[in-house]
Amino acid sequence: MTLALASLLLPLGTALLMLLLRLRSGIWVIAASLGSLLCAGLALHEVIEQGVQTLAIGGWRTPLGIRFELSSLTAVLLVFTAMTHLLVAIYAQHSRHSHARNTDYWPLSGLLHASLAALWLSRDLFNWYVTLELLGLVAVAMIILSGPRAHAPALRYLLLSLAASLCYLLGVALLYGRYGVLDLDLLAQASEADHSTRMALLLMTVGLMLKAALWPLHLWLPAAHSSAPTAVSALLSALVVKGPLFILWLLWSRVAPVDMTESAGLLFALAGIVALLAGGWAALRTPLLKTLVAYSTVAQLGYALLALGLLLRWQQSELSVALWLFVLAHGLAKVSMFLAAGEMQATLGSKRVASLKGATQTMPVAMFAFAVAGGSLIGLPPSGGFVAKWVLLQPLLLEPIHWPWALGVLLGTLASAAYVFRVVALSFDRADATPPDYDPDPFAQWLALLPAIAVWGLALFSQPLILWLSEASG
Amino acid sequence: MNATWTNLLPLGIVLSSLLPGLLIFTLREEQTRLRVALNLTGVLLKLGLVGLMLWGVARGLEFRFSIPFLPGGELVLQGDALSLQFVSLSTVLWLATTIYAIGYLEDAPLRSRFFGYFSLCVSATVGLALAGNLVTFLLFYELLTLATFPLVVHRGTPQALQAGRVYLTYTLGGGALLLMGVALLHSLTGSPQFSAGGYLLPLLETRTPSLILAFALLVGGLGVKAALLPLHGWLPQAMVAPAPVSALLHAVAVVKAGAFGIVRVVYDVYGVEPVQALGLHLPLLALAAATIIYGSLKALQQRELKKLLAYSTVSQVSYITLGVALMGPIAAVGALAHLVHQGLMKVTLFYCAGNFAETLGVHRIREMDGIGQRMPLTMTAFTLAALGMIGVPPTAGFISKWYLGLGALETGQSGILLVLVLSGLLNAAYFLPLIYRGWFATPKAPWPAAATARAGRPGWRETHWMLLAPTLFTAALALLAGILAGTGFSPLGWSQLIINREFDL
Amino acid sequence: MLGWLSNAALALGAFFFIAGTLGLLRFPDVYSRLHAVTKADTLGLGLVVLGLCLRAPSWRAVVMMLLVWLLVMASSTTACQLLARYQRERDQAEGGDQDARH
Amino acid sequence: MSGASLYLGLGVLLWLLGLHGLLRLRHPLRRIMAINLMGSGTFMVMVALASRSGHNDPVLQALVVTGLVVAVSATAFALRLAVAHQAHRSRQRPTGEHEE
Amino acid sequence: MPATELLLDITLGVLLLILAGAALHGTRLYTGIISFIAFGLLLALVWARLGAPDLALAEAAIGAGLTGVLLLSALGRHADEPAQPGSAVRTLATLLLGVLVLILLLRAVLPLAQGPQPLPALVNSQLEASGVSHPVTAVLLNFRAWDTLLELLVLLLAVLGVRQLQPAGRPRPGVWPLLQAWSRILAPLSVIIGGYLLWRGSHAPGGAFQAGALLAAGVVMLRLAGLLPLLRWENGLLRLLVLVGVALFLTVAAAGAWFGAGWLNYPAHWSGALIVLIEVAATLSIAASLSLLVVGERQELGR
Repeated sequence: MTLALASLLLPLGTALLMLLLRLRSGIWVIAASLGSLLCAGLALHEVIEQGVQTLAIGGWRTPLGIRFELSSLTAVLLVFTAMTHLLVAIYAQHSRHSHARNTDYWPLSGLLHASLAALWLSRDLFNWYVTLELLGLVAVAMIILSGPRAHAPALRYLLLSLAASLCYLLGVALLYGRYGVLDLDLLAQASEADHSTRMALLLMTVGLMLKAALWPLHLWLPAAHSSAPTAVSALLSALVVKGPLFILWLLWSRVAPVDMTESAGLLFALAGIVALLAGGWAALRTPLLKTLVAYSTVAQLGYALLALGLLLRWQQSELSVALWLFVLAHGLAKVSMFLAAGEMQATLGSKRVASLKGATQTMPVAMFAFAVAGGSLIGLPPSGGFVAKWVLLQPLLLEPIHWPWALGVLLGTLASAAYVFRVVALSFDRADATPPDYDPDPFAQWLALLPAIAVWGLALFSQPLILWLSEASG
Repeated sequence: MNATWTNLLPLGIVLSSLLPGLLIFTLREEQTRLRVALNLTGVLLKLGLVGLMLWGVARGLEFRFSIPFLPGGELVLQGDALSLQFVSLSTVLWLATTIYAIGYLEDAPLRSRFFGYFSLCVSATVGLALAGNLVTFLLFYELLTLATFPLVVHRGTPQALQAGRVYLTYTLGGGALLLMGVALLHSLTGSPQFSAGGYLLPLLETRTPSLILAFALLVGGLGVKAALLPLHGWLPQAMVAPAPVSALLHAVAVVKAGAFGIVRVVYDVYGVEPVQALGLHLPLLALAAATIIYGSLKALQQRELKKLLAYSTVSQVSYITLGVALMGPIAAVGALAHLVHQGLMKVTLFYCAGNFAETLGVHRIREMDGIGQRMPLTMTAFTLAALGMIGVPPTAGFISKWYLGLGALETGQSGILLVLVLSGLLNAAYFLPLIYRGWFATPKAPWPAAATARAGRPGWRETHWMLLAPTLFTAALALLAGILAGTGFSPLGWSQLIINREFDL
Repeated sequence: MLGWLSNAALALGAFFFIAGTLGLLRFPDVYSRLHAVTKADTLGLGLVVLGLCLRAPSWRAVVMMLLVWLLVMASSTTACQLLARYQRERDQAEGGDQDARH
Repeated sequence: MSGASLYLGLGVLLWLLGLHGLLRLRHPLRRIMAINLMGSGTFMVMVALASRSGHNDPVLQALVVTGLVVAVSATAFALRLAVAHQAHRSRQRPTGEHEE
Repeated sequence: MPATELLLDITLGVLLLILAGAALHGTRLYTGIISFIAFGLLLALVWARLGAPDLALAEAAIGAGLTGVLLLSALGRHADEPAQPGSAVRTLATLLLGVLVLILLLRAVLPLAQGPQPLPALVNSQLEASGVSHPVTAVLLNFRAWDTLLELLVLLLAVLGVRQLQPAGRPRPGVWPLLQAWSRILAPLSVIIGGYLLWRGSHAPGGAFQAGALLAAGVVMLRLAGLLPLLRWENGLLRLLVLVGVALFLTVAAAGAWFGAGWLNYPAHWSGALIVLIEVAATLSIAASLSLLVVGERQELGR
């Protein structure tokens, strides 16, 4: 557990140090995320050896104090967060187009990393409220880094995020009023299906779905993520929207009484299917490149929602492996897609998708990264998205009565194929290729390609990954 | 996985074209010599490795390479008789087409990208052929789609993009269906090794609805690439691609991948008895027959040479599905032999079409009058291949149609015999006028003697040697495959070996 | 006796508060309203504090309440002064020059 | 005991009033005030729960103190953001008409 | 329940609702903000009524005071927008939906009046081990210290967020000597009361947040009176002030983890002193952060 704490403290300490000494170079954050990655890796190794570890903070046991729990899933998430931060920090430091270099991006990204780690580790409802608030504020502070034009979407995002946190807090208050404890496992033992618990869970779910931009409450995401600087939108899409999803999953799979989960599961699954189609349709029609990538986030979260819904509906906990495989594969693919999109947008000088004509000639590596990441979003083998969809499909296809859900997954695949190949096909158009106004930055493009290659080959590494993710579903 | 050479050979065959391909991507446009060298080393290396594997299999060695991939389904590359036939076909034709492509794209732009994706395509095809289980087959099937798309849209013109989009909708849709089918079977039995009699027999009674749906999904997914009737729309439109692409990919690699997949599914996944028990072979038979007739009829109405050849491919490939669906051993031999013969003949026809277009700018059939005087050698190759397609002895086409006919009689499907005869007549109806135009019609205007840079006098210097040599080479191969059909190492002999093992005769 | 006296003081204080609020609502312009509120509320508070001191349990509480009363009185007078001054400045700006001279 | 349930009801009503205000109103300042009302409503529910059984529940009070500080820092940030947004918009369109 | 207390509660409740309604839906924005400030003060009264003195202090200083100043300064920048045309059908629909949700929520909330409450007893039993005698401070700075650390981070983040906005300078109004004189009296007073509140926190209602808010109010007062010089962000002291709270808390926690008994686990006989130390640092950084949030200029927040 001390390694996991170190993985949390390193970025936090560096951020405070950078603020105090007014340091502006990214080397510190790169070093901190590297250190944090190492600690997280060792923590994962430790968890595999000795199993789940818990820590009562300050020595006070659960009903009174706050409890940290390090399961193999949490360790994998810590590693994933550190890796993404490392990659995006290197991009922000070395890419010519990232105007996040001499701004407050560095301390903010350190704080984001620390609050995410705090969220993964904590198992206390109110503590989650504070970490959710931290995430919301950091995200807004980073969005407005790109100047005054990002103020309007940032303000809307902040207001909705605050309202969502208060919905969540009211739910926590109801649960505390009903059971008198705030810890997840104590609640799990004590929870029964009465009206107060149902209302509390409903309120918390509405709050969390709004913060995770899950389908019905996702309208703030495209404007916010596309107006943010490239490095920031990569972090937001890959990580920040996943925090509330983690809490939603833990809440429903552990605390919610059984007969409540059936109906909730059905609603989640239906919302997931609609998210896939609505997100795909919106991504297909938007003229702006970054908005397209943002809508694809909404669509891909539909897969995770579908997995969560079916997991709750049939009480089959191995579906949680599919849920977390989707989250990891989508995170890696989205980082690469946003970095590639940002590079192309900055070099070709226009926000529109139409400006990508002939991009395979003018910016071959960035376009290749976009296409490979898109391939994982569609779920083409041997990518991570494919393994996640494969693990999701297995229980679906076993009994004939579940086949309509498989049809939903098929439609989702075709929808995501539509908007990915809309861009890829356009980029092969050599008729009037948009010439880049100044020479593209090769290093940034290769950097964007790195996570895409990682997610493309994820299937070859899926055996141990599925093992680690499945342990945590208990 | 003990790393003996028998394990690494299949991987070596796939990598022998993958690694040069990735290297070619990084080359600048003007490094032609290095690119040609990389290409040729890749081709010759693969040829050598395939030869080695052929020698090994003949000596009874077992070639199997596998790494963990999915829970219950590893990534398996295995060299058995059926896969070797398809691998050797695609390797030989890749050699011919590489030389043809180098000649064809002498000073065209973006050649590094072209040859990079070209080698990726071949690696995918070879991987698909060597696939040891359904999951690996699915992996290479999808990679083939991704690798061929950039080649279809290589020219970057609006028509090419439109054709590319149509191509993608069909093939990605097919890929998704295949994925569903493979996932369905995997959920029932996992993905075991392809085995001679198939591994679904025990599930026959308990899981009939799932098996029927899985078969429909698999055939639907594979049917897109095998250009079965409702799913063939992409093939004629993909003719907008450069000639080498249409030659190797749309006559051999992509289309055969679909047909090869159907052969694998029927023989090595389901096995003959379960397919007959479930009565799935009848709709397949009807579909194949309908496609044959439809393809030939549409070919009759075409005015452009490449569109005509495309529709003839649609109908010819369905011969293979027809042979498989007849469920008889002789028909199966005919089908497998046709898989190779059709490849050789069709690639020759596409080379000739490419030569006509590249040298004299002839695209439409009306412009082919008297082309025989200007390009006699290409025209002879064209005639040989066309006669083969019609099924005139002693060409390879006749051999496979003959076996298919015998197979139809053997299984009592006399209606199919009628279909074969009718399609033979239709083939004659649309190929013979071309041959007549080429040799006997008088050209409207005298052929420009030294019009283009590639020009030359009729005979050996009628066009660039790199365009002429592959054409003649494949035409000769088609003829030899017909004449030497009886020998052991001919495509027919090899098919006989496979089917004996399959039906354990 | 003390109890009756503190109740009377509290009632009187409440009366002054109500008077102040009535003044606030009824008077026409800012200055008179300010005048009403400040005067009445300060007196009202003084009486309430007196009433509470009579009931107070310990001398410490009495001293605390007197300090509070002192602070509130000082702050309300200053606030009234500032508001009146601010209002005069605005009137001068709007009223042009005729009444700016005197 | 009925005092606590009165405030519980009042807290929920305030929370709902704030939520309704946030969804219906367009002016940023009013929306920020609406969110503060939601916060106050939630805190009222929590404090009412804290004061249910005679002696007060220190844990809940501590939570509300934390919640209050979080609320005020978020509100301050939202207000400064609204002011900066308004200043930017009026700089862009000096004629000062607001189409929002 | 004696009738007078019920009467008081009902009047407070009705007043709160009226003020809230006026704040949101009042015609003029200015009256809205004034009624919102009144709402904050009344809320402080309600917290006192519900037996939460810590909260009453915090609400009065933070909720009504600082937020009120922020709202008024924001009002200066916003032109008063035309009232929204509300269509009858929409209001009716929202009313209906609102009533439905209200009934659902009430059915969920009201039975909670008698829910189980194991924690207060647990807090009292562990109180003397926590190093402070006032239960709320014990929970805040020992039992759930991790929440407080994260909450200080939230405050720091708000300051960082405002830093990115590059707030325009505030037009200098004519500063009256009266205002300066009065703020010269009030400022030391707020320091004294702030210090008293801080010291009192360990055994009675009070503590870092309330003291910090009061100090911030004093700083705001001085700044508006123009007496306080601009402390630039480049100046190390200002940055130190803003960061000292979180930094000290973190070092104590980390030291506990590596040398002492565990993460955020104060050594037994040191916990009282450590808590006071952390409280002082927290008060300073809260005061600095809140004043920067309320009246921070571009130079102070700096780029």
